[in-house]
Amino acid sequence: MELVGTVVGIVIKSLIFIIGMFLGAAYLTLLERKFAGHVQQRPGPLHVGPHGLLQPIADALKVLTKEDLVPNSVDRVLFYLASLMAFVPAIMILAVVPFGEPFTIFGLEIKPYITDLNVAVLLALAFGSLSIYGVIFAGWASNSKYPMIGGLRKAAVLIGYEVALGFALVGPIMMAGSFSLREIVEAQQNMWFIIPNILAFVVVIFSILAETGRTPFDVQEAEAELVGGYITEYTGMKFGLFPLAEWYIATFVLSAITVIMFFGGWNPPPLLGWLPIPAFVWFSVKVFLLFMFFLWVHWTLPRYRVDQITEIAWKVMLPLALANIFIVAIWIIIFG
Amino acid sequence: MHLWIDGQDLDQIKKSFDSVEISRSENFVSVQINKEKLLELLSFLKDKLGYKMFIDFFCMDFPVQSPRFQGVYLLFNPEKMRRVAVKCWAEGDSLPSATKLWKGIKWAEREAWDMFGVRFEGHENLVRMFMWETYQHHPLRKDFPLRGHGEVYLPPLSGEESPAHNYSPYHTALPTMEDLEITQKKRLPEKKAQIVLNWGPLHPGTHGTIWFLFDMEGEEVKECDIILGQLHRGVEKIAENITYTQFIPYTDRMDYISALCSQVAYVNAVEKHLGVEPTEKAKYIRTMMCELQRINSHLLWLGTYALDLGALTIFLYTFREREKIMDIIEGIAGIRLNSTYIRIGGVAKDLPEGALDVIEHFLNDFPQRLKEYETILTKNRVWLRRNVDVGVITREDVYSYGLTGAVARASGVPYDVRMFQPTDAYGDVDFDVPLGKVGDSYDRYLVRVEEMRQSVRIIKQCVKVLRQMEGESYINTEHPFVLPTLDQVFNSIEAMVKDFNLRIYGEKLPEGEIYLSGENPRGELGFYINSKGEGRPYRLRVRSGAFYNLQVFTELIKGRTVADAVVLLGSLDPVVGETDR
Amino acid sequence: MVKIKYIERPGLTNRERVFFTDFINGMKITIRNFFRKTITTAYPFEKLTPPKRFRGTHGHRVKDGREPPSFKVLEKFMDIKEGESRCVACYMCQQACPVPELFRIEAVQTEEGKKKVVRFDMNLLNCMYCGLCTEACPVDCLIMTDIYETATYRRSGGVIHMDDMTERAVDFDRRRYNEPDRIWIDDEERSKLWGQIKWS
Amino acid sequence: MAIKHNNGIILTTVEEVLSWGRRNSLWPASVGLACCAIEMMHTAASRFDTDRLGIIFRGSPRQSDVLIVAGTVVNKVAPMLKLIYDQMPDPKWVISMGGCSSAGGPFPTYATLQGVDRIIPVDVYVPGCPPTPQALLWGILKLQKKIKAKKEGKVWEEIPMEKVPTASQPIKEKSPFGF
Repeated sequence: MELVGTVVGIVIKSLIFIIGMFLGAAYLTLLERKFAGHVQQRPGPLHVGPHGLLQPIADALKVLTKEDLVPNSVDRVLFYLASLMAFVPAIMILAVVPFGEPFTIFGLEIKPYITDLNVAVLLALAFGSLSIYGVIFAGWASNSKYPMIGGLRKAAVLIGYEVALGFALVGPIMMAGSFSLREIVEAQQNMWFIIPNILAFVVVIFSILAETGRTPFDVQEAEAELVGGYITEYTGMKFGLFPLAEWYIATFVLSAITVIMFFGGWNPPPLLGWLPIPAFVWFSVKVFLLFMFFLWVHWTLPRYRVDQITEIAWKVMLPLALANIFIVAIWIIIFG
Repeated sequence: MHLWIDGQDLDQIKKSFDSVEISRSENFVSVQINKEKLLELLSFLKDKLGYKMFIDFFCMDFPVQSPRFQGVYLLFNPEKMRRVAVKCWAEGDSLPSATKLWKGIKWAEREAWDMFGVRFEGHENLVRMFMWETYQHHPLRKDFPLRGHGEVYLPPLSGEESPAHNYSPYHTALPTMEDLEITQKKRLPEKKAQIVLNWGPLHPGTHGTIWFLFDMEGEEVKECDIILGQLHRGVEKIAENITYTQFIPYTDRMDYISALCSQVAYVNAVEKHLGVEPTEKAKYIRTMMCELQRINSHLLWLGTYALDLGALTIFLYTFREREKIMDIIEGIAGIRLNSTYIRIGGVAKDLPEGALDVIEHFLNDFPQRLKEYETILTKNRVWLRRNVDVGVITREDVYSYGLTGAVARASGVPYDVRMFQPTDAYGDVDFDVPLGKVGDSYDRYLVRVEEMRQSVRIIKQCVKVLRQMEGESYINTEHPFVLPTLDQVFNSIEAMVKDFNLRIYGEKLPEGEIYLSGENPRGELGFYINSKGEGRPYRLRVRSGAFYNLQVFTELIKGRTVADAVVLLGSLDPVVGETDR
Repeated sequence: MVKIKYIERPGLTNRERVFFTDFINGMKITIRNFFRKTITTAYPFEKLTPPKRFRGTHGHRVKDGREPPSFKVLEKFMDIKEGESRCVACYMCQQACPVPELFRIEAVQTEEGKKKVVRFDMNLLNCMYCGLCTEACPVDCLIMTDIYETATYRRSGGVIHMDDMTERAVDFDRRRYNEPDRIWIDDEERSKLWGQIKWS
Repeated sequence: MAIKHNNGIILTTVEEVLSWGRRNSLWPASVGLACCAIEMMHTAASRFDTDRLGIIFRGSPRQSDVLIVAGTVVNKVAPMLKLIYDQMPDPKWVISMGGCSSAGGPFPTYATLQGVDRIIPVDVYVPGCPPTPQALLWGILKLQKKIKAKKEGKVWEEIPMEKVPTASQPIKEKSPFGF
């Protein structure tokens, strides 16, 4: 009986998460277009629905009913697999992200996360690096020159920044003493982990920019050089999945992990502890601000060349991450 | 300021070459020689007399004479600031190729082969410059009809039988994809590296329809060639069938980003040959509008350059400033982009009320906006990493490729047409000419931004002078070959008769030829007009700055990656309407 | 006077490299623009009125008493009633146009020996909107109005005829004939982009 | 889509919603050839913002529904433009912007294609050289009216010739659901 309860609970929660993520990603596109518009002194989507609120629905309807054009010289299996390989891992990371502390409603004790793995960080990193395959398959399967170059470029960048991201996350794990995200958040009751790990925070910011393909590491979809990067040959919903997965869901999820690692998950900021705001709201406010920061960077800076990006990954980011581990070790010895 | 070769050099040429004819006129000094001694004379001019900068090479068709085609070389002496033209008849429709003396002549000779059918011995890869390889005819010959031979039946697909009175379902032959593949194969005869990447004509990265062929090893480009002609509309062929006033709108459509500067350059050439002196107010209006258009053109360059490098917001900020300048031009001329505003003898309409206040408002607000772009870009480390030491152009390259404009000035060559040949009011305003030291993309960026500031300075002085010239006439209609204004036509029969004659028979330019150029934002835009005395030019050659600046791209891209191709193309700033004419 | 000026190349000092001051300055500007008012004219709901000199679609001015003196001289050979187009079929506009085949002008001789313009078509898809024809018309009949909304579903929609040109010019004269020749009308749409301008 | 015959008699509400979706998120393939491309960029820039109407300029023809042919279509580019049109997925429309692409414009020469509708079916012709951004936006609204009236199923004779307005007044009624 108890097994049935947990299964039903998990199914409902995962359904809420996936549908929420789909709708959320759609409205994140609207948020980005509105933000980009106002940064450029223009209003962004305005006439489709009140203040453009129906714009994502119109985009989704159009993209779904587009003709599903598959060029004949394409490796059909890999072509279909690529968009799923890029999309599914991004959503799977949600399984381990705790959105708030457990609370009870009419006697039912609800935990606002699907599972509390004790190796949550490893799982998140693993799913993150799975999306590299989606990128390479897309580049290879499209059987044309531009996607091939775009795919290989993105793969080179991703590998460089996966390593740097992995080492950068070691700092907070050492301080919290466990891999589970929930325990990391609980370990940050009194002091957030950003204070000792400032170097790791910089490395994580740059790695997320590279992972999700945001300027200044926006290599895969550099319109100017490669027409559409590896998504040149995709049409309809297969095309829709790529930016949805990469620019919006991955950015949202990775900024959620950064908030958990460095900004103390759902703990209120040190001075505003007394405000009666529930944990879930604190967490979403922090994730929202970090997401806006990524948008802000995306719409301002020019773009590096590919070899400069990989050079920064291996020559700057990796040493910074290792230095950060060294600093955190000293911090732990001094402050225990 | 006498600009052409003077007596002292001519005597040296006469001494060392006996069979040479020299024809001197006020606007054009040419040395004619036969085909055998041509290369000898050219290398003599280049090494001994210091005429080492290549300006232009083109052909002319005289169907009545026996050696039908005549090649004209234009050279420039950077120290003495003198020009010379060398003419040579092409016996047997062929000329010796001068690519060993100047690398810039390669494309000019390809264009001469494409348009006239003149062969060049010793040219490394003589292919058609604009038309596709399997095209049978040579269009710029006098016996080729303007519309071509309409032999293909191409009805409209929208089902209307005859939509307009000037519609004919017959059309000239269109190329097929096989023709274009042959054109591409001919360009890179043997494939050296791994793959040949078509940075295709309809590509968001190229500014307009330029077709790049990269022979690439991984991401590194080993060999590159550029196919132009995707916007070749045959403007020079049109020029031979319409009068001088009717050609003014076509000069806008060539370099459509700096329309007014092209009109001013063309009209100055016609006026100098006709002997018309525009009124004082017209001169200042022209200089002011030219400088406004220069800021407009540099803003578009900055916007698309930053867009190609990823800074999307700069593109929209520069377009907000461009909207302001286009509002001014729309208010003064009537249309935002291709404003046919300059006329022979002055300008089409007077400045409307409130124009000078609006321009002053723009001038007070613009430098602050320029500082905004600079803070985002100039000291940005990503911008520095992408621009410093990318595509370094040496002074020798400038001379041998014939580079002009900001590209030449960024490498330290002080070549500015406004300096040594000031037309309109450039002689009376003072401004600086910015020069770079290293000659890489970063220098070209800084030179163009500095040029925008200098243009603001020039416009300020023009506005101050124009404030006092409130009621003066804006066009000098006393001259017999200048069109009268509408009020004069309404009120006097003689003006109406003069207007009818000039519209029907065109302005009768005196016999002879002239080459005069203006400083366009994209380099020196020169007009060579050879007139036989009727109302239509016999041959009108447009020396396009962007055409020769783009040629150095194939040299700079060797050994760099595709991502740098974007930076180099952006810093050379070509406009396809002008390169393809 | 023209002087040569060598430009200096600003680099990035180490202090700025460590504290990311170049990124921060750049992003300060973008966020400042975020809070500025938008400069957009929401086209179908707010339209920007073009200046009086705007070169839009062509129109035929009618015989309504405001004609120039040259029309009185030429009117004797024509039979133009009040409110009809002033065109005297002198073909000067076709002569002045760089693309003459876009005009189709036919005039016929009536019984009492007067000339009457039967047909005046212009194919605006071949037109360059350069305005040379409006400067060539001796009786100020062919003008360019300020109407720009001329998109059509068919290619024959690009050809305009004498009757709708006359109607267009009558409406244009009614709206803007005695408007001063200003650079533009200073309405709310212009001030969105330009802000307040000091008119002298 | 201008020449297919009328398919359905009773238009279900799903067709209505789909056509609303397609109308309000038209993604043009940015094929900028000549001067009209500059005016197209100005239409997409801050002052006459096309993002308000849900229009993003996509790089590759695979992901776009409208092909705005902006500029002179030269004979040499004609087969490539036909290729671009064929690469676009199916519910696609074509706006021929400017005189050059509609009928060869002021270039009746040996090298210019006299009208892009000789190689690809065109839905809306926008005269002008170059048409101002507001004229292009009027052309886009006309295309949206065409999609909304589901006339793409009808043969072109049944589309009534709307008279060109003699004055341009701002539209007052503003539906909350877009165009």
